[in-house]
Amino acid sequence: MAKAKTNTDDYLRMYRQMVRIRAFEDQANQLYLSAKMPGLTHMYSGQEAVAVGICEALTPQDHITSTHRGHGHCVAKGAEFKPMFCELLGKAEGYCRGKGGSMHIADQSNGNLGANAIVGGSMGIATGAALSHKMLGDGQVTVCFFGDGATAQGLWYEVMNMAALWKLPVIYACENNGYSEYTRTEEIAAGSITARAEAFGIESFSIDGQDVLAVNRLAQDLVARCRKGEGPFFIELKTYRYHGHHVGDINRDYYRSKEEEAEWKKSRDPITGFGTWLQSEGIVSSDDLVAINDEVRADAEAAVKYALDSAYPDGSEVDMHVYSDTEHALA
Amino acid sequence: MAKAKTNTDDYLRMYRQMVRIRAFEDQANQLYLSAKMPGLTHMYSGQEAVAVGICEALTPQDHITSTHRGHGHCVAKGAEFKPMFCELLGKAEGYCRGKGGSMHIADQSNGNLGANAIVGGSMGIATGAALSHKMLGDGQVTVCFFGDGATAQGLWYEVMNMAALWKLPVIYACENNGYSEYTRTEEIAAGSITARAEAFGIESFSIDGQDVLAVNRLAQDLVARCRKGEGPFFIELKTYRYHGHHVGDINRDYYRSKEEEAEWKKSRDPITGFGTWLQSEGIVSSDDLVAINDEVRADAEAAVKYALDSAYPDGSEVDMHVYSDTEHALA
Amino acid sequence: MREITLSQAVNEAIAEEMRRDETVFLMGEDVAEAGTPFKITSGLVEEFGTSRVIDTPISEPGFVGLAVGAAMTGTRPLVDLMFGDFLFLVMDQLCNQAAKTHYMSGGKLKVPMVLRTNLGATRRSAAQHSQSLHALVAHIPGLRVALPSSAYEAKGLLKTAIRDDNPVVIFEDKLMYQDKAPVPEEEYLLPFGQANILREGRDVTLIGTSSMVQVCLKAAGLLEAQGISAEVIDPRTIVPLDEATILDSVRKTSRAVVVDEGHRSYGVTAEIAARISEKAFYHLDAPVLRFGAMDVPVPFSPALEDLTVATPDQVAEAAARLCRGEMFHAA
Amino acid sequence: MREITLSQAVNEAIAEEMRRDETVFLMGEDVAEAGTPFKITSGLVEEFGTSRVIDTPISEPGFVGLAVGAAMTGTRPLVDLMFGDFLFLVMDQLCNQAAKTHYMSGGKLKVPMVLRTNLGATRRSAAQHSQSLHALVAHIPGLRVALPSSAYEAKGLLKTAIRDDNPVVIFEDKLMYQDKAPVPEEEYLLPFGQANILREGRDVTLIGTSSMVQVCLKAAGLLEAQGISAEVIDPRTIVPLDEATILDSVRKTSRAVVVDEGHRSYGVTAEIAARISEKAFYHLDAPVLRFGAMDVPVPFSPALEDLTVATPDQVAEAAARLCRGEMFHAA
Ligand SMILES: Cc1ncc(C[n+]2csc(CCOP(=O)(O)OP(=O)(O)O)c2C)c(N)n1
Ligand SMILES: Cc1ncc(C[n+]2csc(CCOP(=O)(O)OP(=O)(O)O)c2C)c(N)n1
Ligand SMILES: [Mg+2]
Ligand SMILES: [Mg+2]
Repeated sequence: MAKAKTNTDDYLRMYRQMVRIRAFEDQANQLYLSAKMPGLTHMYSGQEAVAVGICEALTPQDHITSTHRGHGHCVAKGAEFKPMFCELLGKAEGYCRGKGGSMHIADQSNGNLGANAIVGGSMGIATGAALSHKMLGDGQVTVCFFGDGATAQGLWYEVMNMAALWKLPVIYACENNGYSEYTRTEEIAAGSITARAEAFGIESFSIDGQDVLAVNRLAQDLVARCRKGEGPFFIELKTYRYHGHHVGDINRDYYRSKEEEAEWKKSRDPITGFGTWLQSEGIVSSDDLVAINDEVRADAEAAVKYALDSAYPDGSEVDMHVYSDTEHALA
Repeated sequence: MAKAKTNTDDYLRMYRQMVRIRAFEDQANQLYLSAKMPGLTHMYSGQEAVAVGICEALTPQDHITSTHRGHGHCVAKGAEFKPMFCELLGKAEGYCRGKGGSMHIADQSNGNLGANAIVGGSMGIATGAALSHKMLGDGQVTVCFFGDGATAQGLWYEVMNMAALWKLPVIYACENNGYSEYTRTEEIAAGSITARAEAFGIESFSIDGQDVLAVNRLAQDLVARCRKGEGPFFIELKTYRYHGHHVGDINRDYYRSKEEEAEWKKSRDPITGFGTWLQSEGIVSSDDLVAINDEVRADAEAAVKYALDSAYPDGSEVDMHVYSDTEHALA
Repeated sequence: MREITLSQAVNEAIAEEMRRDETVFLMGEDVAEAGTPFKITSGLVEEFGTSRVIDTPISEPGFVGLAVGAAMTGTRPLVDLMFGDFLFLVMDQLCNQAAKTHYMSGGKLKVPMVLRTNLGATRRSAAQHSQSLHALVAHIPGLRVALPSSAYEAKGLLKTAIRDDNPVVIFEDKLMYQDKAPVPEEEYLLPFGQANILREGRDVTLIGTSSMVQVCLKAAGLLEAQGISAEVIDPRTIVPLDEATILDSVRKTSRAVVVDEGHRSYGVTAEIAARISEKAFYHLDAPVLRFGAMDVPVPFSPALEDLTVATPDQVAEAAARLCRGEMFHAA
Repeated sequence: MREITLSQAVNEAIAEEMRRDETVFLMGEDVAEAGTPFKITSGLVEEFGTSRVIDTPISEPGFVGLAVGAAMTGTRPLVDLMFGDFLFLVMDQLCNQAAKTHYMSGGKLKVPMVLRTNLGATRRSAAQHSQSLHALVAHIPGLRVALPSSAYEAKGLLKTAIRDDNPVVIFEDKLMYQDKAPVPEEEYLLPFGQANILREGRDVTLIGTSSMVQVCLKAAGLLEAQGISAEVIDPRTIVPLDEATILDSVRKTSRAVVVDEGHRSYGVTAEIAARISEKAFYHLDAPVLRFGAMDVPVPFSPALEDLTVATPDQVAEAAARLCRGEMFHAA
């Protein structure tokens, strides 16, 4: 079995990565509220332990696929703030030269095959990446992130069947945050989600997605087993999104109560929880944590400023990258 | 609980319906072999107990959806030979005026919503019919027939989820004949098929599809329960197709052995089996059975002759029935 | 006359039709309490209850399939497809099943269903939430395709669609949901296959669909300032297409520009331009020009996205050149 | 030169490319031992093994999704889609994912995959196994679309497709699988975007795609007998489209007929005719005429089906009328 991360450096990196996601989202939300961001975006805040716990079990070469709620995965897989904010603002220095935006942010350099604006749309891509890696024999693992709502897409069952038949090194990570858009999961998901994966002979787990150590421990284990050819696996991670479905979803009383939101934030916040544990174990002091927070927030602010000041792509880029061997498709 | 069919009339009708399917298919095969039939067709022979056992539990108003291997369902649901053969030959007196052919044969008058040439393509239709009936409150039940291969279509999982959430009066009947085209089921289906339905909270059954009484007993029970709002249900019916995947699939040694085929025909034929039982119970004599067989075969032959002699649709029909309120779409 | 938004007009159309005919029902993602993300169906669940205003899981192929089956069996489903881009997910159920059932059954089965969805870019929603895919469904016989261009049109065309006995796909311009227009209090219907002449003119015919009708009207205003008299035609439905009105106009003006928001190549403008070029050949003084969305995936960056859709200036300039007799593409 | 069938030519192309590049692999339903129902891939699994010639479950959206992900991560999938009609099932993965990934990622990710499928009616396979759906994918930027018209073309274009770094959809005419043509033993590739002039002529240009190239050649023969000299052009790829060759020809002949087997309305002929009408406007002596499949679902009955596709007689007659200067559609 792979060794779970246990040393101070590892702990602090996980803590910092969770803080980085939270800081990124807070800035993104501000950009929206101050009308500086084009379009809409979906906040990952509250779910940090999932992305970080899992991505910390991966190498930069391992692949992930992400979702419409994808900033957390992107940060956790190693992306930097500046090109991320540039992407959100449609700037030329964005990871996708501004062509993708929040819903399509990808970071090839760190193995992030991209967010996806089709719910469930990346399930085939992740499974295909796993097929590639199995063929190439490079031992790489792919993690497919998706939400509870995405389990309603038939594509998932098709690709699970193939992943199971062919023993592909893929981990399906379902972030069950209790809602898909404005609807509670119980209203749109019959039976049991883990049983659905198990029915294909896939070993399945359901864990607390707010506990970064538990997530990381399981992920380390399953990644190692995938590398040995024991995949695929399924993990349901119980978590919660703090914001609305998207940044514009402000009045949400009609589908969930303020009390429920407050309770999750108070008692089950992944960052506070891990911070408290780190202190109680004597690994860091409260000052250390404050320093990390301050530093990360300053970074995020600087990156936002940089992105706001940076240039839009030139109009001539509009027909570039339609075909990979053709500079200007319409020239 | 609904009463299973137990009187002599019922038994004889079931026997006759199975014989009718077999006779229909033998004629269809002959038509193909003698190059009198346009296109291809998929023989139902061997699976008769499934269609008959289930359809005998339904009223003419109850709906079914069928598959590319659909002649058996059509006969079992009450269709007549002449318009069926006319349809297979593309004649104007066919159930669909020759426009559908074998793969789209439908018989609205007996509640058959049609065969389907997209594997799994009717799963949504059947579930939607059940939704209609639930809304209309007419107590009708819908049975969705499909093969083992069709369980690989994601659509099934999507509609099972909705059927389960909304308690729809639909029965999913999977005819597991061990093969999809030229591939064994084990090679393309991971895990357990019944577990897949159960994962959605759907009560599931796996039974011998060669035993028409067993099939009918279960179907009677589940239909009655559907009418009371206890649906949906799933049944896996273990069966076997005697012919190739389609009439042209003659050399099939490379995917299944002659011995296997012979063994099923010898030991597990649904018609022989039921005939033997009827005799052993003293319900009919062997002469009675021969008489039924002869009569049905004569009917089938006469219907083929009728269909061969009957007229093709007039060319002017080509653009009729594109839109329901427009006589000639291209006029 | 009172003015209401396109979104209110659609809401009224649905409510009126659901009151008139109790077999009409609405289904889609978050159509009930949430009233869709665009808040179009708000209030309907309160009036008609959850059995006729049905929230579905995120299973587009599944619930469109259900709609097909429901439509075949006595109810009239109105399906909400949240973004036109999700059409790609439902093409099989729409084009292989709904579109062909009436024909394949020789006129015996009908599929009176409506798929309401949208089109239109420049909302900063990137490549998977900005497409205008109406050309795809227009290519498939058996479907009707309506493209309302204002609140007034949206209400009248949707009511007609709901009463139509064929599958209809209706595309609203999502940028126009908050745009107001005069809409009578009294009930009205708008016929399919009858183009609307929004503005009469002598020198050039501008044919615009959906979002591009306003572009054409604005272009006509710009042209008027240059002393050019433009006729503006909105086909309202592209299947059926009112060829006669378009040809009459072009025979009068001798010049035409076709403007549509689908991709330029292999799209709607090609069909309309080809028909004009063929059937008004001897009346044309100049080539028929076309504007569609640029043949690139829709980019996120505002700096790029705005370049991909035709503007009033571009249309006016092209029309003016036609009228000035400037040679286009002369060898 | 030796003559081989189209099916053999495709087989050779695949084998050669798989030998040349070990990252190329084949997947689809029954592509291994069975060699597909059309027996096109026979022998490949024996040479390359089951890890590179992969039988899939009947999960079209699923395995196309896998191909997208595999293509993004270092392998080059060649997907066999048994019937072109099943494109409707895979549109999301093909058009929302494969087609847009390169663009959305700002050029960072590539999707070098090929989808091989077919088109063509008159095989008595009815409405769901007879469609020619290439216009749909041609409308979506980011895809390339090839339409081979003979064994020679099929081999050369498929080899080019496999080496292309973009997603390519290649449609074979299923009626032509057994047709022989001279094919060199030596390796060759055919470039994309370069039309083939099959026959030079002075009076009229016949532009035919795929199955319709033979129809145009036969029509040219009929025309020759009447003293009319027809030029025949096969665009080979409709994306990219070699507009220059087509326009040069029409500028020379002053007349054009476009023939394609997709449905007539909103299809391929519209685009080509519209471009000719616009860009060769001042050279045209007569309207550009178009032949496509009739705008009806493909009927099963031979008596009807044969009416739906253009014949050499019809094309020749139309072309002759153009040349005789008969007024078409004159008001
Ligand atoms: C195919 C498709 N259907 C619908 C949508 C609209 N949509 C975007 S996010 C979402 C909810 C997804 O829920 P879940 O998978 O639980 O993810 P979460 O938003 O909770 O992270 C929906 C319906 C979409 N983008 N794609
Ligand atoms: C969507 C789709 N994919 C592939 C096919 C080709 N095809 C026709 S029947 C068949 C096998 C179906 O197997 P199964 O569901 O087990 O039914 P059976 O033929 O055994 O009755 C296949 C692959 C098809 N018609 N539709
Ligand atoms: Mg969720
Ligand atoms: Mg089977």
